[in-house]
Amino acid sequence: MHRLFPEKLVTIITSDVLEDRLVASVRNRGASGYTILRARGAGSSGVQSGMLDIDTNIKLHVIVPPQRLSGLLDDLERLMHKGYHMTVYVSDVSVLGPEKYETSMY
Amino acid sequence: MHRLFPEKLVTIITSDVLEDRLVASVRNRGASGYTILRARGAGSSGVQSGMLDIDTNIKLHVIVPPQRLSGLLDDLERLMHKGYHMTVYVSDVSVLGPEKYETSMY
Amino acid sequence: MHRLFPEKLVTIITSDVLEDRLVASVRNRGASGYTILRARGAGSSGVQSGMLDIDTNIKLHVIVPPQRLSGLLDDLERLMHKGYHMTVYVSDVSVLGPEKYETSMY
Amino acid sequence: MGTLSNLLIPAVLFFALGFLARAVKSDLRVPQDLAKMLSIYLLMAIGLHGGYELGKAELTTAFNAVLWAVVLGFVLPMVGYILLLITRRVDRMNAAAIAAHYGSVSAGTFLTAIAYLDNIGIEYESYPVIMLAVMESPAIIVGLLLASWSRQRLAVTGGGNSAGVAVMQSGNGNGHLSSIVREAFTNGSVILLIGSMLIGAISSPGSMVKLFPFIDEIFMGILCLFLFEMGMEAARRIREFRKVGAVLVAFGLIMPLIGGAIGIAVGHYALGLSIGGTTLVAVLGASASYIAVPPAMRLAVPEANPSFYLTLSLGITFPFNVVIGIPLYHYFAALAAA
Amino acid sequence: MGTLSNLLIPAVLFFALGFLARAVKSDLRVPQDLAKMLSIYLLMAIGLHGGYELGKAELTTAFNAVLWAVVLGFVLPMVGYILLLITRRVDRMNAAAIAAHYGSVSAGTFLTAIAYLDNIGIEYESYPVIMLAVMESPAIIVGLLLASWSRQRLAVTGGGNSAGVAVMQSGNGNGHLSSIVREAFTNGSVILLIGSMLIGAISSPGSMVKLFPFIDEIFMGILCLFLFEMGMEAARRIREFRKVGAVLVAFGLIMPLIGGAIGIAVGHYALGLSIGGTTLVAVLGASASYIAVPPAMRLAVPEANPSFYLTLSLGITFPFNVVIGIPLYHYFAALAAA
Amino acid sequence: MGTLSNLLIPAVLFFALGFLARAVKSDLRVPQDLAKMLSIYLLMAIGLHGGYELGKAELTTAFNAVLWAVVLGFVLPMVGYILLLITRRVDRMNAAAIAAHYGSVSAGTFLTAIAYLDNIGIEYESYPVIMLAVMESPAIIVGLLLASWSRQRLAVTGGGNSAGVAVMQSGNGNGHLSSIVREAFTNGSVILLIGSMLIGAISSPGSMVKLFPFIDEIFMGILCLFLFEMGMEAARRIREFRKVGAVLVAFGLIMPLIGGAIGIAVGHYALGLSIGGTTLVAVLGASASYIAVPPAMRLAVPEANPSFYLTLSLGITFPFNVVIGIPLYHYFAALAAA
Ligand SMILES: Nc1ncnc2c1ncn2[C@@H]1O[C@H](COP(=O)(O)O)[C@@H](O)[C@H]1O
Ligand SMILES: Nc1ncnc2c1ncn2[C@@H]1O[C@H](COP(=O)(O)O)[C@@H](O)[C@H]1O
Ligand SMILES: Nc1ncnc2c1ncn2[C@@H]1O[C@H](COP(=O)(O)O)[C@@H](O)[C@H]1O
Ligand code: NA
Ligand code: NA
Ligand code: NA
Repeated sequence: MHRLFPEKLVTIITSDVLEDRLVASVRNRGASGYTILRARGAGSSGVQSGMLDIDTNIKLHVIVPPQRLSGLLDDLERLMHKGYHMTVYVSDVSVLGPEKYETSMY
Repeated sequence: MHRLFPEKLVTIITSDVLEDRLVASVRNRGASGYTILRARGAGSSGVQSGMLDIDTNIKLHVIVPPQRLSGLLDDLERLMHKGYHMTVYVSDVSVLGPEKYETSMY
Repeated sequence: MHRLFPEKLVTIITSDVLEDRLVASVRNRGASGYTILRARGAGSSGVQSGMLDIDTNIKLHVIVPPQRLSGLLDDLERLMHKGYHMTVYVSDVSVLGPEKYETSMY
Repeated sequence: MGTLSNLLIPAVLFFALGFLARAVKSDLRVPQDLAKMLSIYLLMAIGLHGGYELGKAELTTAFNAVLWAVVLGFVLPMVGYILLLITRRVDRMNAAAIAAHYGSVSAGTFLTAIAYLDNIGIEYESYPVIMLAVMESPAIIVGLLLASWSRQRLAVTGGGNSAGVAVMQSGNGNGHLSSIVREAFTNGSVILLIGSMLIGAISSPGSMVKLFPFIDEIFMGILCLFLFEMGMEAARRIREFRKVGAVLVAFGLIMPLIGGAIGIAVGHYALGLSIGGTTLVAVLGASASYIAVPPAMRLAVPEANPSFYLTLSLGITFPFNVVIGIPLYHYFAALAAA
Repeated sequence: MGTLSNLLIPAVLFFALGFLARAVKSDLRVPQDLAKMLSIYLLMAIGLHGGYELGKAELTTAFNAVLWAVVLGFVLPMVGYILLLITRRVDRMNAAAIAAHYGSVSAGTFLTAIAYLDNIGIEYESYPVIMLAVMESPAIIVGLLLASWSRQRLAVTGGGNSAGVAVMQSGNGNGHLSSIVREAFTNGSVILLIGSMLIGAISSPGSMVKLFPFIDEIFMGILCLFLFEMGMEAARRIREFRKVGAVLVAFGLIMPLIGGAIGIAVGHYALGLSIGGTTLVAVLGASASYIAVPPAMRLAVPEANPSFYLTLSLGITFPFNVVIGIPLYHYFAALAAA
Repeated sequence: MGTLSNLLIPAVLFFALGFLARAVKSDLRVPQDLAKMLSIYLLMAIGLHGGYELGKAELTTAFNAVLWAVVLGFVLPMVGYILLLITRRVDRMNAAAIAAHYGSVSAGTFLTAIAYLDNIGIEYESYPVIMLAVMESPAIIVGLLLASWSRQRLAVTGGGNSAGVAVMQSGNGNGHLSSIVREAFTNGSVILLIGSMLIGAISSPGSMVKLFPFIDEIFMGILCLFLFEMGMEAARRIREFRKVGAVLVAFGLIMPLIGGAIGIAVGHYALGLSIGGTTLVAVLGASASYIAVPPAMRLAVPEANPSFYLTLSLGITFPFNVVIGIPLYHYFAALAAA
């Protein structure tokens, strides 16, 4: 379909204490926006029931043009190396209105 | 895997004031259902903290058979042209039980 | 990108009364973790407004290595045959740190 | 008949307001968890209060009340099941799931009845509160038994598409019945209600007094807020009545009348309660669950369509009881006493 | 001028605490739905209380108050719209959307004013509560009319990029105005507030008494919690003032002064209220909506940038009114009365 | 020893009920944000109340209390750290993170102790409330310092896989310590608690009186609800004790006894408090944080496993204190006074 354009969707699942850092990184890497959902779950760092401030996860989505993907992944890898537990994956999506994702957040 | 069948997954992220319109459009376009998650985020229309009624986002998912995709995208494009701020993307998914997505909501 | 590795992302949308069963199945099938979001929506079993305990959905995500996908899908198919209403789809994602998804939850 | 005075209780008026708000398609957005939180509060408050009162109650009558609650919880779903099969509008699985709701009770309706009695200054005993707590479980059990039995019948006659699979599932584990019973008694609202009653009964009176501002004084306000939201939910559900069909809607209006009549008999003749107490037992008989039973049915009777039982209990029977049923049962309770 | 005593009311102090918490980038995580729930409570409580008082009020004055509320709701947005166009910092669509907020009211500011008056022992009439309920809708309607008219002008002059499309849309349905009016009156907070007022007015006094612990006694505590959160939100918004620009910030400070002055005139001269009542009408004039109007504008005026109206009403005007405005309006109301 | 009477306080009984509900795998679904909201309420209420009382308190004793709170906050984590290293069951990073929790306090445990004392009619001073507010921050700081120091040691000895990276990070910014201190003092619950205390202290008594129904009268009911949920969370966590291992579980039982003993010494000998006050200081020493410290550790000590510190503080120490610890500390406080 001519009106759909390929972009990269980065998804990060981690504890909500990391939110400010992740948002800062997303801003710095020139993303045009981001979306956050509240989540719970389980993994190597145990159960995150989401009932208390101390065990709530977030799921963060960022759509970035392919050429900006690498910088963002660098930041995320650095956090993971420091010991933060995160689930990070990239998927291919086709967006309506690709120009939206070119301008970074003011 | 023989039991997985390709469908299109449309995702829309926008302010929750648009919910009723989007749901109406999804129904009219013959989708078999939809799923809504509450979200927050930031983008060209500023920060949506999700704390107040006035700045809460939703994330709407609709699985549609490929042939019904186009009509739904038409509606979404029309809304965007009117000035509504929306993030819209399409991804490829493989569903279990594809017949489910053929029958539209009653 | 050399650091991204392909995995399968299974997404399940259904009533939250099934949560315990789904989590048990995900654990048994050797997944390394799972993520749950709260959702609402509509489909063949009517509107799930999410306002009451009785009509709230969940959206469950599990990343599994491709070789473990099949067993999980078997479980899900079995539940669907019993009559449970579920939306299940699989997508391709590329993860950072693939070793994380090899070790099952303890 | 006091219908008018019933309609001028804030609790009922807020129910109507919520209903209206949704009916005019207002954009009122209520936080998703508000109703859930309010209902936890209501169960806790009603339990504590009931338990505290029961500490002072007669043991024989209390025991009798429990007994009759169990009887009601077992008998009403069977009546409902048979009635539903007679209508021939739903299959056996749906009939079982719907019927279970009518053997259980709606705390919201019960509390509205209390507000109604309080408003017109009519006394009532505390035994119906125990009955409220007790009635959830038997109805769930009967519902699951009816479903299980229907599943077997369908498997034999070959009706129902997914039934064959289902019966195999339920047949090959002899822990099945025990797990049904277990589920019925570990049901969240049952635990919270019965637990709060116990706490109310065994806590020192001095420590209970400290709880009264929370469980007593702000109670009516919170009930109003809860009924406001339930009004919205009822309006959302009533829209689906067309899917349900006129015959089922009629069932949703007749079944509470039957349950109410049986309740009056039990309250007045079997338990010898006052007019107020009898009215409350009638409400227990008449009301249909929308908190404890639906999740149990969804889990254990996946073949049934949730739209049916939710529309009936929440969209038809609940508003009927709140607006018309309560004053009606009161009227007949007074008649029985006279 | 009482500013100091204003700052020592817990409600205002909690607003400041919330503001500070965000300003020092505290990691305080407040549940997303808390403010929404508290604001439902506040609207319900203020409505019930106001309705109860109004049951005893004079009909002529009540009617006059409604009339003047409508006038304020129509006039203030027009004043705001013209002022904004004069600044030349926003286009017509944004001007319309922003202006609508200033014709409506902020319940949080109104309640802080009540806490302020209560604290210094000043009496006030109950009429301003009806005005609060009435003022939401006209402002929304004027806002939408201004936007619609601006859209047509932009289409004619060819200004605005998406305007051409928009006007086609709004032009080709003559049910347009009626749908605007409908939306304004089925607005969630309007329904809840007016509905609660009606319930407060028609409920039997005996049943209302049972609600007082909920709507009266715990009210101030809940207001504190609400203002705490709104302080956090204001601090979040004020950070964006640079995007908004100095001229718009100035508008956000001057417009409440204009609205306050008009409010004093209406309260004192037109309605003949006491100092307390006049202060409250001034606050109605001065405050800008951040509950009912923003969603209406977002839906009906998508061309306007929400950052603008939210930053102005929530980040600039709201804190200004709470901290400086209220004692100021009170001072001038006293002056007018002297 | 009053254990029995302790167990008959509704607050403790609700904790037990929550624990039981989860233990029998009840399907009770509690809204995700309920505990968070209740804990905001509790911090606000306890702060306002404490601040109001402190307005009347002696300055010297208050100052002493603050001083000793800081001492406790610094000393207890070090004791814990050394103990944990002796067990050889966790590495230094985990030891630092766990230890920090025991230098801080649990408001839930503190409030249960107050309910306990109230119930048996024992008076207590208001100083422990300031200590509660003060103790959060030092423990966080010590925890981060211990972690930082351990990280350096690990880097030198080459132990720990990710430690090398971590130390580079923390080494190359000399604003590091200041940012640790900043984080400790802008911690959300610290700000809310200390802010509410200040507001309680400086607000006019007249305006505070209006808050009492909210912060005082409904307090016990809300505490019950909160402990009900915390009982569920404790039960969820205690299941993971096997992962934690018997030695760590023993630490989770012994460390509160040590902290309680030190607390009794401080309360009785250093501050000269009454039996009630001493009991409360003992509870401060004995309890482990599960609100303020875990997020701080998760952020600043990512190498530590959250399962360890959450299971210990929430699953082991918290229930121990609520059920056994409080009457025990009271018993020894009485002994010390005799
Ligand atoms: N295999 C998985 N599939 C989906 N989500 C996961 C998976 N593993 C971990 N997560 C999510 O990522 C969070 C952090 O995981 P972990 O770092 O393994 O503790 C968990 O709480 C889950 O929400
Ligand atoms: N690049 C992006 N990635 C993910 N979500 C986005 C992105 N841009 C915008 N959004 C989401 O879409 C909403 C509307 O975006 P906007 O129209 O740019 O204001 C935002 O509030 C975000 O939740
Ligand atoms: N076509 C669809 N697209 C997205 N979500 C769906 C779709 N159909 C169903 N769902 C979701 O799956 C849930 C169960 O669907 P159903 O089994 O059709 O009742 C619904 O409540 C929706 O949340
Ligand atoms: Na019944
Ligand atoms: Na105004
Ligand atoms: Na401690």
